[in-house]
Amino acid sequence: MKLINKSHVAKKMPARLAVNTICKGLFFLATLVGLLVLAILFYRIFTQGIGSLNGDFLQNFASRKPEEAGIKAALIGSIWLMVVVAPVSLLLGVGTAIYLEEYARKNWITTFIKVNISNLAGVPSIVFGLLGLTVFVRALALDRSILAAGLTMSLLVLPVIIVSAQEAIRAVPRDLREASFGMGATKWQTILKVVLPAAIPGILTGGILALSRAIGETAPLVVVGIPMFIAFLPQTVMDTFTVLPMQIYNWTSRPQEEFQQVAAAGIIVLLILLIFMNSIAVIIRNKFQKRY
Amino acid sequence: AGCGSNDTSNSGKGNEAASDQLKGEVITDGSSTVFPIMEAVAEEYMATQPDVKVSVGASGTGGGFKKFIAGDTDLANASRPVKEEESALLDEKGVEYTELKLAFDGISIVANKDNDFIDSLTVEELQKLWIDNGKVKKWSDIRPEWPNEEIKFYSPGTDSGTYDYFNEVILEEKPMVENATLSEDDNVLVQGVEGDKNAIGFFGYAYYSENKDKLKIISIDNGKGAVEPTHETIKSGEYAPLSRPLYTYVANKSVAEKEQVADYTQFVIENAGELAEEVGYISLPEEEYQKDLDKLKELEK
Amino acid sequence: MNMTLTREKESPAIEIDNVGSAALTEKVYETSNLNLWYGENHALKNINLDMHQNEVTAIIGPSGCGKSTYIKTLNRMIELVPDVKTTGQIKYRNRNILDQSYKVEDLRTQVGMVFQKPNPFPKSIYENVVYGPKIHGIKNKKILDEIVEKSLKGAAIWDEVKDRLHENAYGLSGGQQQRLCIARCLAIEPDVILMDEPTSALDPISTLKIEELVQELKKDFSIIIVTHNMQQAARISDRTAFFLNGEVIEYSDTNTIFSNPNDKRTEDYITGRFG
Amino acid sequence: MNMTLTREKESPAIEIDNVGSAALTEKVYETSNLNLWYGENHALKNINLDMHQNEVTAIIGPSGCGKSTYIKTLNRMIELVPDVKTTGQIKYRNRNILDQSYKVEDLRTQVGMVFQKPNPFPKSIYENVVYGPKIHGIKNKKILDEIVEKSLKGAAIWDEVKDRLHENAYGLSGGQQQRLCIARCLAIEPDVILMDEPTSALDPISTLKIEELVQELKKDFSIIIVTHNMQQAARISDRTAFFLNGEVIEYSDTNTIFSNPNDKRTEDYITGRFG
Amino acid sequence: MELRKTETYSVQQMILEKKSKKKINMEKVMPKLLFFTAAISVFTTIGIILTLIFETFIFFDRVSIVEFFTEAKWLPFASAPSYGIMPLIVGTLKVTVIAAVVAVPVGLATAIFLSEYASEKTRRIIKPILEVLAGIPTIVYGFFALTFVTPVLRDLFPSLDMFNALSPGIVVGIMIMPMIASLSEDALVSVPKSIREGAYALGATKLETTIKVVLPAAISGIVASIVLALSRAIGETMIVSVAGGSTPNMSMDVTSSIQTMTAYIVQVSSGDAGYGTTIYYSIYAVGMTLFVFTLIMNLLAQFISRKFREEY
Ligand SMILES: Nc1ncnc2c1ncn2[C@@H]1O[C@H](COP(=O)(O)OP(=O)(O)OP(=O)(O)O)[C@@H](O)[C@H]1O
Ligand SMILES: Nc1ncnc2c1ncn2[C@@H]1O[C@H](COP(=O)(O)OP(=O)(O)OP(=O)(O)O)[C@@H](O)[C@H]1O
Ligand SMILES: [Mg+2]
Ligand SMILES: [Mg+2]
Ligand SMILES: O=P([O-])([O-])[O-]
Repeated sequence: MKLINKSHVAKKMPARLAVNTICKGLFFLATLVGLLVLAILFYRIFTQGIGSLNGDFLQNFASRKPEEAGIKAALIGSIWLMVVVAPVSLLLGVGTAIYLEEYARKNWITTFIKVNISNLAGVPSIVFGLLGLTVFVRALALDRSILAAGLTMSLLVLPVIIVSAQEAIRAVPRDLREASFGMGATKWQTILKVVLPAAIPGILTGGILALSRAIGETAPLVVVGIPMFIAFLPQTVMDTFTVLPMQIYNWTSRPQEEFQQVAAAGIIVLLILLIFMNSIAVIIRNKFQKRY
Repeated sequence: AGCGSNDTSNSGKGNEAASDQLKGEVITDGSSTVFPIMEAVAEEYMATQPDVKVSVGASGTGGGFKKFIAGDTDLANASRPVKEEESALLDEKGVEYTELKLAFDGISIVANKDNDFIDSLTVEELQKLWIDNGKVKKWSDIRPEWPNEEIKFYSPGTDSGTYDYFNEVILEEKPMVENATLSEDDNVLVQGVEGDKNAIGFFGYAYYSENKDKLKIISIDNGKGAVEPTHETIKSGEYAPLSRPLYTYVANKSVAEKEQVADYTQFVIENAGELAEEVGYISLPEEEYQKDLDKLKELEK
Repeated sequence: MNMTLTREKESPAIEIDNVGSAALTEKVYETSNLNLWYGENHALKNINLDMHQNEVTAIIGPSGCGKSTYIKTLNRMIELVPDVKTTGQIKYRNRNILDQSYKVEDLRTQVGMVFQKPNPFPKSIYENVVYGPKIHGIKNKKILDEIVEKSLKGAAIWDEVKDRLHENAYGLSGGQQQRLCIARCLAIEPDVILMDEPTSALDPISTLKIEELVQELKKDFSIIIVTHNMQQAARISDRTAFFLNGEVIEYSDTNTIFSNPNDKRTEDYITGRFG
Repeated sequence: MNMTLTREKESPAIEIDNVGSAALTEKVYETSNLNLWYGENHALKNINLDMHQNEVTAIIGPSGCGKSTYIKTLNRMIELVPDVKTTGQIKYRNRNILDQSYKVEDLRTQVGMVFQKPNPFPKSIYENVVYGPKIHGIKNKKILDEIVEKSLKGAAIWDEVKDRLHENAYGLSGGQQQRLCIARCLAIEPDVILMDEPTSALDPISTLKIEELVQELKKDFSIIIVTHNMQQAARISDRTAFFLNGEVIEYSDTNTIFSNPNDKRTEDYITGRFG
Repeated sequence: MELRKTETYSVQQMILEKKSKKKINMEKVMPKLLFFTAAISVFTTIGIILTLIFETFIFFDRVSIVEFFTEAKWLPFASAPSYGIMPLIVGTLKVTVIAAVVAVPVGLATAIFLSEYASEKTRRIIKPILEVLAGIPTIVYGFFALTFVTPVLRDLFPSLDMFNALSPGIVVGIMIMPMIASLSEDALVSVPKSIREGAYALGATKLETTIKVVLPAAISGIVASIVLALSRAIGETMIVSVAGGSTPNMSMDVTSSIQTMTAYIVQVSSGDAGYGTTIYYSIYAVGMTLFVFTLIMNLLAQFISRKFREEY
């Protein structure tokens, strides 16, 4: 009658628990790897850059003299870029995700759009630069403006936002949707009031990753033709500008040792900006996150 | 249409007395080698003309010309003269331009600090070293008394102005040793040579002069005795054949139509030498700048 | 108000509808020749059923017989399942709801639903209840507050939650969650309320309250309830339909079904001999 | 086997344990002075209860009274909720399971559980059943097949699914899913089976089968069942504990509880006067 | 209890009133609007293809497409140039494989640790920190690879060249790891708790529950995150440019200098190649190859993900 030999099971248990403990340790170590790398990176950057980081550094424009070189134009430029990229890419990305998850029928157009998106995610950033140059700078005559660069960057990070928003929307349990429909809510109301709020943590995670990428990218902006040196601040989205990673890239390629330190200081500023952005998103995310 | 025409005698940075305040944009792009010079010039210029917005890009000599051809920029910075294909396209688009020389860059041949046998090389030896012969190269292949160890080659990327120039004057268009390690970034090459005992490499003079303590410089013998690249030997032309000129190309139309471009270009010529020195290059003899100024005068008429 | 209209048409369900008095009450739902397939799976077979106003109609039957499927068809919730095909007619207040021109939102505003598994929104208790009124455009805070109190009281959960209206609904126990879902449904004051085993997660006291509430509600509304609990069906319903393998075996007034069933299978099921 | 040991200690539950015959059967669980908090919420208050081998112990009480909380403590499933604090003791086969040195995996291999909401794995029906045996190291295909058949039959679902064992379990109806979960639990042949309202999603026939099964199983196992259905408790259990607001109001043999309760509140609850 | 007709108001009546007042029909407008946003991604692809295709045609006018795919050497700057893309593809693959070997196990392990083992508090602290890792500009990683990872590796394996595939591969892996960790963690967390409980109750250890129940249930999200991350590895430019050298070759050796497709594009587009030269057009052909390359990879991943997806 008994198909399971209990003593056998009991004998195996210590080994299984040991494996579990070992794996837990391994998983923990893996997590530490990321943190360790981050710590090393930060340590190296801070020890190198902290000396150059002062009020003047934030106040000054770039200069040929390392001691006078500052980050102002690039910092303000990066912020301007985010002002364009964040709303454009989030609106387009979340909109697309909603369409695909909630409205799209199962047909070849939908399949095509999906394949297309995951493929776009793999297209190297430099190719987006070529696109931005052709379409936004030239065809739409936006010139080398913040808008042109911002739109280029938005397209670049779009797939990341779409894919993670799709996953987040898909993870919202079906019975929540049913409850809403059962109240006579329309599809759009259900999406807006039930699905999106429940999916926000996932959407924001994707959003953070995407914007983090946008703020650290150099290659497409080089191709679009964003200048590396600028000593004035943009006034509108139609003005030209430069961004932090370009300025940093420029400094790292200088022969003078002092510029390496200036570059490190620039990286610190970029990291602070990044951490600031992430913190905002994390706060929002933690506020919304629930486990079903 | 020129504005600065009354003031051309003014040299140096004190342009502010020259004319009334100008407005508008000056867009320059191109070589990343030239970028530090152009950045310095723009920095100084904007101190005197705060309402002129000068932007300096660094999308490479080729990229710079591409934009120049498309009419996006007023000045195209280049670490080599314009190529045939490019000038054909410029003609096609009806873009007339003027070539201006800015400074010299001396290409420095360096070895690892621990290399105690190499001091100088002749041009022939350089060729023997760098031109591919299908075999693994050892130091003893060059001079028998040198160690029997494999040489590690470090070179700027094939698409840089520095490589191009080296290719022209040393390799004479023959293929470079196949196992050479190439990198786009001269700082990266410095790291490479510094960390590799059997390394030999070349890159811009500024990268050597900033890292003198980490590298060993090799003098070049072009038939007149070994010459070490120094500020003086490059400027005088004594360090040959490895010093190359850096350029900027200005669109004639921009000079004629935009006051601020004309003014800026003049400022470039007047200050390039001094500012180039500051960022690690070597200025041209004075008469070269004078020639450029005259060319510019012609345009403004 | 549509009574005369309703009567004009001979109900196709009349054959198995042997409740004499039923003809006097207005019909809310008239299902005729309804068939439903999940892909290849023929889940509902030629269903003919009429539901009457101000009555409680119970649907009983063994697991997997199609009870949930049928009740979900009554507010077209079934459309959410991909690959579902239906034929036949369901008339609600004399209009065929299976007709695509019938707006489901209108239908569902009239026909509320309470589900088998509690499914509160991951929001506060308060937000859960006002969800319906809000999406239908009611914004007045005072009215909303009133609706919340009334609905929660109606679902017999007011006392337990009145001090924590703004806490998350997921902190409630299963039974509390289900009662909240009932309150949420009551908040839009529907015409018909569909309930799919609404008390299956409730304790007897809450169940009793809900049962009482159902009795209360039928004065104004019509209620269709799926239940696995035959005592419940016997206690609260006016009519009972017995489903088996996607078919309606017997539909009759509750007394008849439980005391004097027509069909052998119904009798077997009710007396527990069956399966 | 530990009977003597068990007896050595005065059961703290004895005060409300007035079943004379109980002392003769071996105790499986002895709960003494158990308190449990969800954060600040004192959900279980000084619980003292003994459960006996080869008996069915029913836990009844109104929604939110702590039934699920208590039964989840018996296999330490409660640990999955963050911020839970316990004091007191629960001895299973004479070892305190609340002691952190007690490996939960060992405990749960002995103590199976069936949940309130069906929770099959998103795998095939077959894979659901063999999951437990497989992780416990049984790899022989023939034995696994046997286990699947036996368990599914035991859960009264074999006939419905025997032809689609390799289809996804999510295609089953709610009731079928729950029976599958019972089968999954039976597959590891536990010593004790905890059931948290296992039949709340089942139709009467399946319920009956499960009830019969429970009667069958208690010959070999000990069963603790939470139910909202007092008839069920009365039908199948040997002892019944009545919970209210996190306290055990009365624990006694089932006959006594239902025919002659000690406590006024128990009587009120059972007669439906209460709440 | 009188629920329906209150003296003061009737909810249904209010609903009717509100409905008649509605101006725009969101239900009609939104799907169209959203379809339009979805179409933008398609336009982007079309735009990219159009941007690439003309120049690619010019390139293949000058260099035979057969040579492009069969020639074993990529020497565009030689006096007798040779355009065989294989060495660039090999370089790209080497870096991607190394990155995957680093990032997939570490990223997944991190995701599992955070979602299954770590306390809520730990999770909330560590996840954002990892996300910072994903945002560090790649140029910073490039120098990190060159000035830290390479020297460390060279201490371990003295035969390692200054520029090699190993060091940038590892660092690209580090860069994409947070992406896998963060997105996979989201996928794991969204697996319903009740499913985990089912496994725990059978005496399964956390590990067994995770590997046999939770991971399979979350597989589609996990595969999506890996594909996204690997696509990024393929497209990564700066790290490989700085630390990988720029010597295209076909050898499988990871200790010597390489060039990837992206690094080549950067080299030319930020370099000195004349506009209008064959070299100039070659970047479009390489870009096109890269595009097709990622397309194939994605189709493959979609197939895998669909095959293993478990619905819940
Ligand atoms: N989404 C679906 N896809 C395919 N088949 C389904 C689906 N939902 C239900 N079914 C099948 O349709 C039949 C009727 O299911 P239904 O859920 O209506 O049963 P039920 O009477 O409500 O049972 P229970 O009392 O267990 O809830 C069952 O055989 C079931 O397997
Ligand atoms: N995860 C939790 N966090 C905080 N409080 C909880 C949690 N789970 C349950 N509670 C609270 O603990 C009390 C007991 O809940 P429990 O789920 O044990 O009730 P129950 O008797 O099983 O009710 P039901 O019959 O409705 O399932 C309730 O007041 C409930 O709100
Ligand atoms: Mg059902
Ligand atoms: Mg419970
Ligand atoms: O940027 P370069 O053209 O000088 O290499």
